Amino acid sequence: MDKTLATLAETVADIPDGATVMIGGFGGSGAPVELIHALIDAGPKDLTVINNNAGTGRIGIAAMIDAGMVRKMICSFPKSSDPRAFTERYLAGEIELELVPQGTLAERIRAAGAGIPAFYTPTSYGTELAEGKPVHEFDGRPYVQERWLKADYALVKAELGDAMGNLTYRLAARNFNPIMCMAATTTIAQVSKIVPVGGIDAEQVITPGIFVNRVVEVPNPQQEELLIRSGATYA
Amino acid sequence: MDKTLATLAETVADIPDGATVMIGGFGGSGAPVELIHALIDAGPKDLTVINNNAGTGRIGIAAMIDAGMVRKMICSFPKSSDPRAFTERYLAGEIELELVPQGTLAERIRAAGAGIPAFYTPTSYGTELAEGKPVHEFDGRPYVQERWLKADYALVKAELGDAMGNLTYRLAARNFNPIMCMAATTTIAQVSKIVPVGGIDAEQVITPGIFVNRVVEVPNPQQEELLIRSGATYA
Amino acid sequence: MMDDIKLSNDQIAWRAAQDIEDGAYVNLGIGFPEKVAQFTVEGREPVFHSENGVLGFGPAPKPGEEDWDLINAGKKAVTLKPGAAFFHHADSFSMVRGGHLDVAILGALQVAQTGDLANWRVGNKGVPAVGGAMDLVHGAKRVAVITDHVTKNGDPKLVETCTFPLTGVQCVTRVYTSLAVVDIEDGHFVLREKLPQISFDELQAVTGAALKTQGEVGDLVVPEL
Amino acid sequence: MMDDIKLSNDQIAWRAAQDIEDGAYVNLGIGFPEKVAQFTVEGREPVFHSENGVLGFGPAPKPGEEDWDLINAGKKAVTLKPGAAFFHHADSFSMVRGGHLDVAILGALQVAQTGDLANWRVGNKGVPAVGGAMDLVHGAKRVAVITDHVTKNGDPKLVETCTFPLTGVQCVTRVYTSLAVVDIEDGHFVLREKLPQISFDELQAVTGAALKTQGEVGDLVVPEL
Repeated sequence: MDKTLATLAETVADIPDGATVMIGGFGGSGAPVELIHALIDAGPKDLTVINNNAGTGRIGIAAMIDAGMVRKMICSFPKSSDPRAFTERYLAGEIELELVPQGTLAERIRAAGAGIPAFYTPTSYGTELAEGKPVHEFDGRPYVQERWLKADYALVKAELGDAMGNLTYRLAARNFNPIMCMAATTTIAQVSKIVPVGGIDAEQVITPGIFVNRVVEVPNPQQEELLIRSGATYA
Repeated sequence: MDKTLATLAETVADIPDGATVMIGGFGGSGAPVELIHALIDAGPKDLTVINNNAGTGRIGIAAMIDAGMVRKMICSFPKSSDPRAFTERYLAGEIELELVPQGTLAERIRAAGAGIPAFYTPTSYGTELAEGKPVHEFDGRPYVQERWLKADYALVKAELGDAMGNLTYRLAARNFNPIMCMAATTTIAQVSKIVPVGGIDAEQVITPGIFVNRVVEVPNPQQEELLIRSGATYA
Repeated sequence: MMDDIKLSNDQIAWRAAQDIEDGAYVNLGIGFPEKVAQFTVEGREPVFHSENGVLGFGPAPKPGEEDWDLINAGKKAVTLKPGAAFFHHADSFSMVRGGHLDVAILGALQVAQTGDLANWRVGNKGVPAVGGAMDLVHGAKRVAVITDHVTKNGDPKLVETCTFPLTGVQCVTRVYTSLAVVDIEDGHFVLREKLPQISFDELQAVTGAALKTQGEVGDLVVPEL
Repeated sequence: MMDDIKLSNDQIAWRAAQDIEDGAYVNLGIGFPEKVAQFTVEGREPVFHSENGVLGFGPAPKPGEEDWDLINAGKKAVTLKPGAAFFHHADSFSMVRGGHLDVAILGALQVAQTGDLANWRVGNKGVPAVGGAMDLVHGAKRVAVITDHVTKNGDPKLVETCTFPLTGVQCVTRVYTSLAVVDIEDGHFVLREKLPQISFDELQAVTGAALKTQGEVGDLVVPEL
């Protein structure tokens, strides 16, 4: 079994127009910048993108939006230090937004990976984000029914990876990455280093390879936060 | 913060009659034998015990049943190489059984820890174990609604622990232990070794201390499987 | 006559193993299905999943070298292959229920032409025990059954409707029996292979529901084992 | 007059910090609530949780020493304390939603006497963004708010019914304002402490719902900061 691919370009080449794409990371932590930029090069249109945020500056997801690739964002917090890309298109009615509370977003993604089509949560009960959703009372307390959230592809960033797709993450760069690996039909991981199979202790694997389809090595990956602070642009 | 206690006896001393107690482990792997035996010494009655199995031989959970402490078992597989303790009482109508499919048991426990009061699963749909449970169709497929499963106490076995309650597990001894830590009001962990706070790398913590209330060191813990094979009895 | 020609359990397991692709993620039920691992096709490396939180386990260790913290769902000691991973029970059944497994192979008391499976309980007596069976039947892209074609009494195990308590509804996609390989499609048994020594009619006679065919029926040819 | 005597944000944060027990698991909302960490009481060691999967983070690193893989929910660089742990987002919100946090401290646009909180959106214009606010309000054993007692225009922020879009219903248990400490019990504001310089009537006049009392009202005494 060898899930490694040699180039970023070939890992994303088959992502079609109209695909739903989960992108890991929280701010710059764990954001797969190189995979995103490879996807911009590939250029599919009409994408639905799932991420906690909606891009910052002129790189990463913001650059996807600038490139006109994104039809809809599903996220919890489409604001940032420089949210121009999303804000301008949103206010112009050119991009759709599904706003989801952060914990509900995480749980919907996890539910998709776990084969749970729906669950109940106290989150958002009584708010406008619960409008139209079924409500049910358990033990005298009202809860909102939420559905799983699946994707065609997930782009994630990890630290170590092996040919079987086992992954570890660096520090808080874990965030949405492990659950997105579970929730997509095809999961593509950029890793800082590919190690031989067996090079990650079985007790220390965070994402077991069963959740990962493609692995590409990106040594010394760029840190999105630093790119943004340097005013970098990807176009 | 120091969650460590010096003796097994004091970790379980407050478990009252009628308590619901989750006990980690799958077969002998990860079974907290010393904690169970300390609980037998403490002697609360009328307990509801949650475990994948229902005890084997004359030690551990089987010894709890022999001691007449268990009113009800919630488990997926109350059979084993030597299930006498449970079988005899069950057939005599002296112990109640709630039989739960293994994956549903795990997900109900996880849901309790995650604040999800109910969820839908394909598991058990159309079977006698789904009788009386709400059924709902999502995307054209029927699912069974299951409720969270909480406990007053969880007894778990871990490998390393620190004073903040952070835990790691040995090999497949992880099984139900991490999710039971999340689902109980009070979680008690026996660990093979207490390490200084910071002695477990933050990336390698499996159960964060927030889910653990008490830690007791049991160096060279007994392996339940070997006890059973030796014909040991705890009474 | 059929008792003389029918496949042994090893041979049924061998046949099932031929359909497991290289790199497939596979869960084998406790007991008879565990045999399938022994017949992994040369050059293929399936990855075996165990409900208790192990992916990538290998064969049993030598006697005396068991580590009882490293067991499979049948509570037998196993070894690890390179690239293995441990995880907790909720994550383990996420793999199952979430459809991440390629193949699950289970035993059966009865399989219905609808794909319904009964394999956990014979009646209402004794202590019921279900384990992970009800999860596994919904857990894999392919849910296959290996079984004798008939019971010890000669009653069909492939039936129109299960009479034993169900494990799952419309879940089985293929059945490997001691006489045949049968797919379940659109509520029907479709015969794919049969032992060359028996006729279609003979097979139909020991099958509790209609066997359909689509194109040619292959010969079920299995080595001596 | 109230503008002269009211507590500064630092002082409100200081007061809130006094109620955080040693060893408490605490989530501080982004922005103003983050200040509470600066006033941790000597000898107490709360453990700070961040939505993005960190338990046990410490103060910001020195400028130039930031590691941007190690940030908090506000996307600010942080450091780790001994005993910290990382986990993914679903586990992180299991801690929140599952009631494992002892205290969550949030900002507010309005708090109603019912415990309803509005803190995520002023109206229907612009880009809405909710983050983890709707999860946190259901996540902790104590959900506290820190806020100015009134808006910049002098309008009450403690009200009978929120007019801004709600973040959560019946979730807030205590409010630390620039003038008072108020508990929410059984659908009422219960005044616990007020600045000694203002009278009950003066405080009631700038509060949008009835202030009840139970026994003595304490003096809200806070150091110069």
